[in-house]
Amino acid sequence: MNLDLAPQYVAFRDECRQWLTDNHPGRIGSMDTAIGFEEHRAWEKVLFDAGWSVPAWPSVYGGCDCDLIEWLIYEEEYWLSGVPGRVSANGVSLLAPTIFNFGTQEQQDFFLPRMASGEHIWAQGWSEPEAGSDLAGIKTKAILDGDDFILNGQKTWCSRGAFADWIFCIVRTDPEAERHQGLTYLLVPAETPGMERRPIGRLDGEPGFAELFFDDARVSAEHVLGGVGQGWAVAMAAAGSERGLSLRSPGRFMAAAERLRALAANVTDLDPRLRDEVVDAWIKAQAYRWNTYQMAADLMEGDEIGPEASEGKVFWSELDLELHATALRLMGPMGEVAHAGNDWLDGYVFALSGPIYAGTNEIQRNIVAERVLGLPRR
Amino acid sequence: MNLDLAPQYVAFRDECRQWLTDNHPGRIGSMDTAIGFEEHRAWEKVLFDAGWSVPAWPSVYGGCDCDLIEWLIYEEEYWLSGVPGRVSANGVSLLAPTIFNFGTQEQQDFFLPRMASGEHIWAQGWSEPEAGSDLAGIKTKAILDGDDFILNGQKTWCSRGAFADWIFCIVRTDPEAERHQGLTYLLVPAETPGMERRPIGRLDGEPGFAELFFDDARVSAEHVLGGVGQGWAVAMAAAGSERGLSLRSPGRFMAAAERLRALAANVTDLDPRLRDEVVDAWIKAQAYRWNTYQMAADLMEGDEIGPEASEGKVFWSELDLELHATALRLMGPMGEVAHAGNDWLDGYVFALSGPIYAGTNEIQRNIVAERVLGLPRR
Amino acid sequence: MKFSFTDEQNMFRETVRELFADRCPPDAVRQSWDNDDGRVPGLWAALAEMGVLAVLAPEAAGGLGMNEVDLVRILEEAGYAGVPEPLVEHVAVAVPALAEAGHAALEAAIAGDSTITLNLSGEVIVGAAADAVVHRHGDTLQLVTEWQADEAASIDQSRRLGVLTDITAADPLDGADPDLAFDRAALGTAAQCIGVARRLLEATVEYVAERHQFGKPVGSYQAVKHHLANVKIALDFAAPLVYRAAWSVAHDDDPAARGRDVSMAKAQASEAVDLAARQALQCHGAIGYTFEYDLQLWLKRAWTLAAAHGDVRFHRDRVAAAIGI
Amino acid sequence: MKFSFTDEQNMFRETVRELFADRCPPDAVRQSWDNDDGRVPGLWAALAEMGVLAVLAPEAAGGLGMNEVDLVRILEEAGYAGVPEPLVEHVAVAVPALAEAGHAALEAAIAGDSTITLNLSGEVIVGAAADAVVHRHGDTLQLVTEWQADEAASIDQSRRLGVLTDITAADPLDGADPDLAFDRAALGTAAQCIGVARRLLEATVEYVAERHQFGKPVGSYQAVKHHLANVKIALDFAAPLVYRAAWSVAHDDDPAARGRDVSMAKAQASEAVDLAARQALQCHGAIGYTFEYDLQLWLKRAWTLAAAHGDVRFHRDRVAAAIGI
Repeated sequence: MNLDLAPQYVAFRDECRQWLTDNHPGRIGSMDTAIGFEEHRAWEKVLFDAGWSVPAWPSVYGGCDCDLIEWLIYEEEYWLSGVPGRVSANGVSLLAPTIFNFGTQEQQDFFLPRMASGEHIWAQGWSEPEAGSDLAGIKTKAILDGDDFILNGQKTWCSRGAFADWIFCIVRTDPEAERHQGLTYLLVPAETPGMERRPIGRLDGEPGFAELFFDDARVSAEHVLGGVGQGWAVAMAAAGSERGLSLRSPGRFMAAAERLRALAANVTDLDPRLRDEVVDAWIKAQAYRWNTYQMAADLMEGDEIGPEASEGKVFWSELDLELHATALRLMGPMGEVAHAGNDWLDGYVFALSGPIYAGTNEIQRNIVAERVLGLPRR
Repeated sequence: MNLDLAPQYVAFRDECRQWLTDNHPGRIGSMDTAIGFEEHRAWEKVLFDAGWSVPAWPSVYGGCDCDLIEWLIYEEEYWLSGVPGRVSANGVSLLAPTIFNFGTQEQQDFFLPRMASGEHIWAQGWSEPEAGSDLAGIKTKAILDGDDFILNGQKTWCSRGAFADWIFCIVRTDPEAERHQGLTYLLVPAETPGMERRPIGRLDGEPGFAELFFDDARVSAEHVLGGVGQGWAVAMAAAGSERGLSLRSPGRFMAAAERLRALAANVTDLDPRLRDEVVDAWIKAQAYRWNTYQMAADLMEGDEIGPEASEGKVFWSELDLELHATALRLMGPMGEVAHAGNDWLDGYVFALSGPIYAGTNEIQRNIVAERVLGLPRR
Repeated sequence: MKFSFTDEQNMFRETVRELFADRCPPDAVRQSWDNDDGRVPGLWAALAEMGVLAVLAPEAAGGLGMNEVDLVRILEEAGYAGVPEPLVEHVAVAVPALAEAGHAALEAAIAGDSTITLNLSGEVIVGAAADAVVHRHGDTLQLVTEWQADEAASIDQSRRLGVLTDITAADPLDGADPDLAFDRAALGTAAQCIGVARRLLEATVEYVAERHQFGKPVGSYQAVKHHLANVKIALDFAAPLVYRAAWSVAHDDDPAARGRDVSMAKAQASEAVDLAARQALQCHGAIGYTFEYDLQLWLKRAWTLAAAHGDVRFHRDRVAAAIGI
Repeated sequence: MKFSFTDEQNMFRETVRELFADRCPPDAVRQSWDNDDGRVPGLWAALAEMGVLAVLAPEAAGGLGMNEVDLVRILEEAGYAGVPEPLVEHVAVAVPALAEAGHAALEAAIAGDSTITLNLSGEVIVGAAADAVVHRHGDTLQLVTEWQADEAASIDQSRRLGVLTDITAADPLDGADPDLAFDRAALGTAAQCIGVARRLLEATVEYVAERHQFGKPVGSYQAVKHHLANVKIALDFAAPLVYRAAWSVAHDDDPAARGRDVSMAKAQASEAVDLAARQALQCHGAIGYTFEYDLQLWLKRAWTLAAAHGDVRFHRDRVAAAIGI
């Protein structure tokens, strides 16, 4: 065990921090509005041009070959600096690991640099009205016709779906097959004729998602990722990423905990019960951090992330809710008021989705019980 | 709605309070020791002789025909006065309603007065090593032989079982029948030849339970309650009582909440978080009280207690734990120390069993979900 | 000692429930958000017609001469229906305060010709488009008739908020007790919380019985069952405290006992509605998280009402003081 | 930056684990309760033999010259095994304090010829049959060699308690830092809590996989699964804070940072072990509630250690002060 930062990590951290300070774009619009989306895309390009978009990727695709520790440091600095969030997150965190694992050389060369630069912003098209946490219930059909698949069906809860350039979907290419069989992972251009998208407002009315309707939409079979009929296995690998390290790095929660701490420090006559809640959330952000550094050490030794990723999903999603709910309580009667200084309210609404998406926390707890602890399935 | 106490209730309350003050026996031994058990039996007799043993029963059996409101008042006064607990509770609360419902005239005449006076102290013999919350798993066999049943098998977790005079059991009279069929409710004298009892220590070592071993033990068929093969239906009626009004009246928790309040009031520099916990528990005791008065009003209109009794079981058992855990926290490092002034530690150990016995709280929540809310069983 | 509502009280409640179901369905609530005044057209007049606005006004002044026990389940129904009007403020607090002060504004208030809201603890007023504000000024109440306020957008579109910046005309309300007014506001809000929680629970039970995942109804999973059982238990042990507090406000002359009972009610009702909202959203999953689906109406009401007129901590502190710790 | 234990550390831990499994099984713990001194015969000597008592003593003084990072998982194993000895007190606190003060009692302490316990925050000492007590006296530490104490019976039979009533002979321990001693005690207790929680979880997972009710394993019910998943999650997010705190105690020269890290560790370890005990008992049902069944050994350790050397509230307050709120 050595928790001192080696000099090259210190240098990396300082460089990262300095760059973020120097290039902070200030407050930009919400990525769930048309204008804000393009502002966020422009920010992605700024990051990319400076090499800070995808630091953990190989340099050939726009990264700088960071190791895991550097990536964790980068994430800590990124979120602490208060620069805008990443409109590219679906692509970079969820799709990219799958492309690295399963993509052809052509797919990697085409998609990865464009994803890194913000030219392609990706949305996820997995859920359907009847298939939420249970992906095996997917019904959207994709039937091969020459070199193309013809898609019919409906997707929903596509985050970033209203403005994204591409959507990574799971579709049913073998309508005879049941449950997990006959699914295929397919990359779909947003401008595909026959595909319509309709924004869905989240709780506060902002269009955080979209529904997609496929009516004989034609998508080239070149855009299959990982082989026809392999969709389940390919998707599960990405689900590991979604729940694991890459989607919710500790930096995000440490930054939120620090903002919460600062909020509390400015309250006069702070209620000792609220102080206690703030401290609890602050400690948990640290716990998430050190749990992650422990996992990073294992990964750097060659281990893989297994079902214990589900523990992290439960932990960060409930921590995120706790952080934001505590902040609103600290604000008292003004907590419910939406105004420019109250990012906590927006963050609270976002945090509420955490225990639901990427597999509900109920399902994650089942996974922890059955696959980590080994309890009998039935 | 009228929450004023009518003059006759005020008079009843005052009379009850005065009698308890005048006849308080002081501190007596634990009912889980041989000496303490007999001291408690003597206290039952004192209560009985004054008409305060079973006030809600008909006077012919030693009661004073109290209505439900009077009984609730009596319970509040009883527990608040700090007199000893009731060693007769298993009989009076769990068995007696069943005898009133299902007993023959002879059984009522024989058992009820002796239960009321403390001559018969009852233990419950339902659980078996393989049948805890799942009573359908009962295996103890009772085979008719002339006018007697011959019992073989084992019972466990019989509270008061070490010293009781009688045990009310559920046994399997039809070994061919499965699950809930073929069970019979049988009243067993403790001195039955062929029955052995072995005390089981609870967490703190006190013999709170007993195991019973039946080896060709012979019990008169006269002691069947409610008909051979009817045991399940008869027991379920009593399970309603156990979870419902009669076992855990609000008075018990109101008295504990009041003691907790007094404990907290004497702490200098009371931690505001602990104050908050005390208040929360105190409010919940009041909530339990008013929920009960609401139920009493319904019962007095002729309604019956249905599956919503399970809500009460969850509520009081978790409240009891909260009351005692909070008290121990208030005591700081001395909380773990067993001494004469620390009834809270003993009470905590007892409270820990609350969410387990009489059907675990997990099962109670299933009942609330399925039978109160109407959620699908599977 | 009889802890139950009379047939008349139950019937009144049923009538109001039907009125809300008819005149204030979710679509009407949504439409109110786009109205200038944030109101449901015709609803206020219908409530006046039915006597709801006059429950706490004495018969001599043209009211029903009833008390908080009669009112409490009506306000519960307002929560259940998600009524986007300052009903608690007007009916439970302003009307009796005007009556106690003998103020002439009472007549219009019970006739439904005016809407009066509150500013008892500062900062934010609800129903910013109201005609007057019952305002706490030191140890007295005033009826503010002219004022300036900055608009403030609540997460709950049904709450038109304003932050009071200036008062330019006000009448004293001598004879009206500000502490009683606060207790009435907290009691009424607690009742609304119970109604909101009931609606959230009902909607969720219905949804999880229908929605299937992994080949069976979501509601057949034990985790979901226990989430909702917990909500039911919280509700059933909070509601009696609210009814008991209504009795205290109506009949207990001791302000300390009244305040203690109201605070017990609001603390538990806030907790219950908070839990109900949390589990309703979790058990619905993504659909419950959308603007289009009606669950959001009650989710937002839950978040805001749990904190309005004193949150759990505030009311626990009042109980602590009342019981001497 | 590498947050993992070395192969040597893991091997040391494994060896100690085997020693405890061999020499301190549940039966030995139970027997210790009936001994005059409350000890497991031969265990202390075996620990000395293996060098466990000397981990924090410098090599120059005949110790292993290791640090808290080396020690932390050893103490976790002591919790896992339910060792009924004042091991944390002696190994994690007294030994380094004696070493720092250059006190002659060190030799016997690491040789296993003596047992030393603590009285850092007053009221209750653990291991009342010990030979000496490291005692906080204002801003200094003393080694108390003669004292009077009233015996006190803990709910946990493995904790021989005493309430100190008089000190009749004591040596100053100049050079030993009482704040550091407290942090070591809290860290060691946190490590024990982690071990106790692991044992409770393992025992419960094993039991619920075997025990059947209503025709299937208890562990197949979703409610039970979620109870135990919650314990696992609490554990896996508490343990890293304990290891991180061990590093801080060993390497961080800033007492404020050290105290903050230790307090984060103890707060979370206390919560984790508390939850583990609660769910272990609930998932076991009645059998877990008996004196005969071994679960009670760890249940009681959980209750007492969660509060020992600062409970959750105490440590959260320390973190609050350290982070400026």
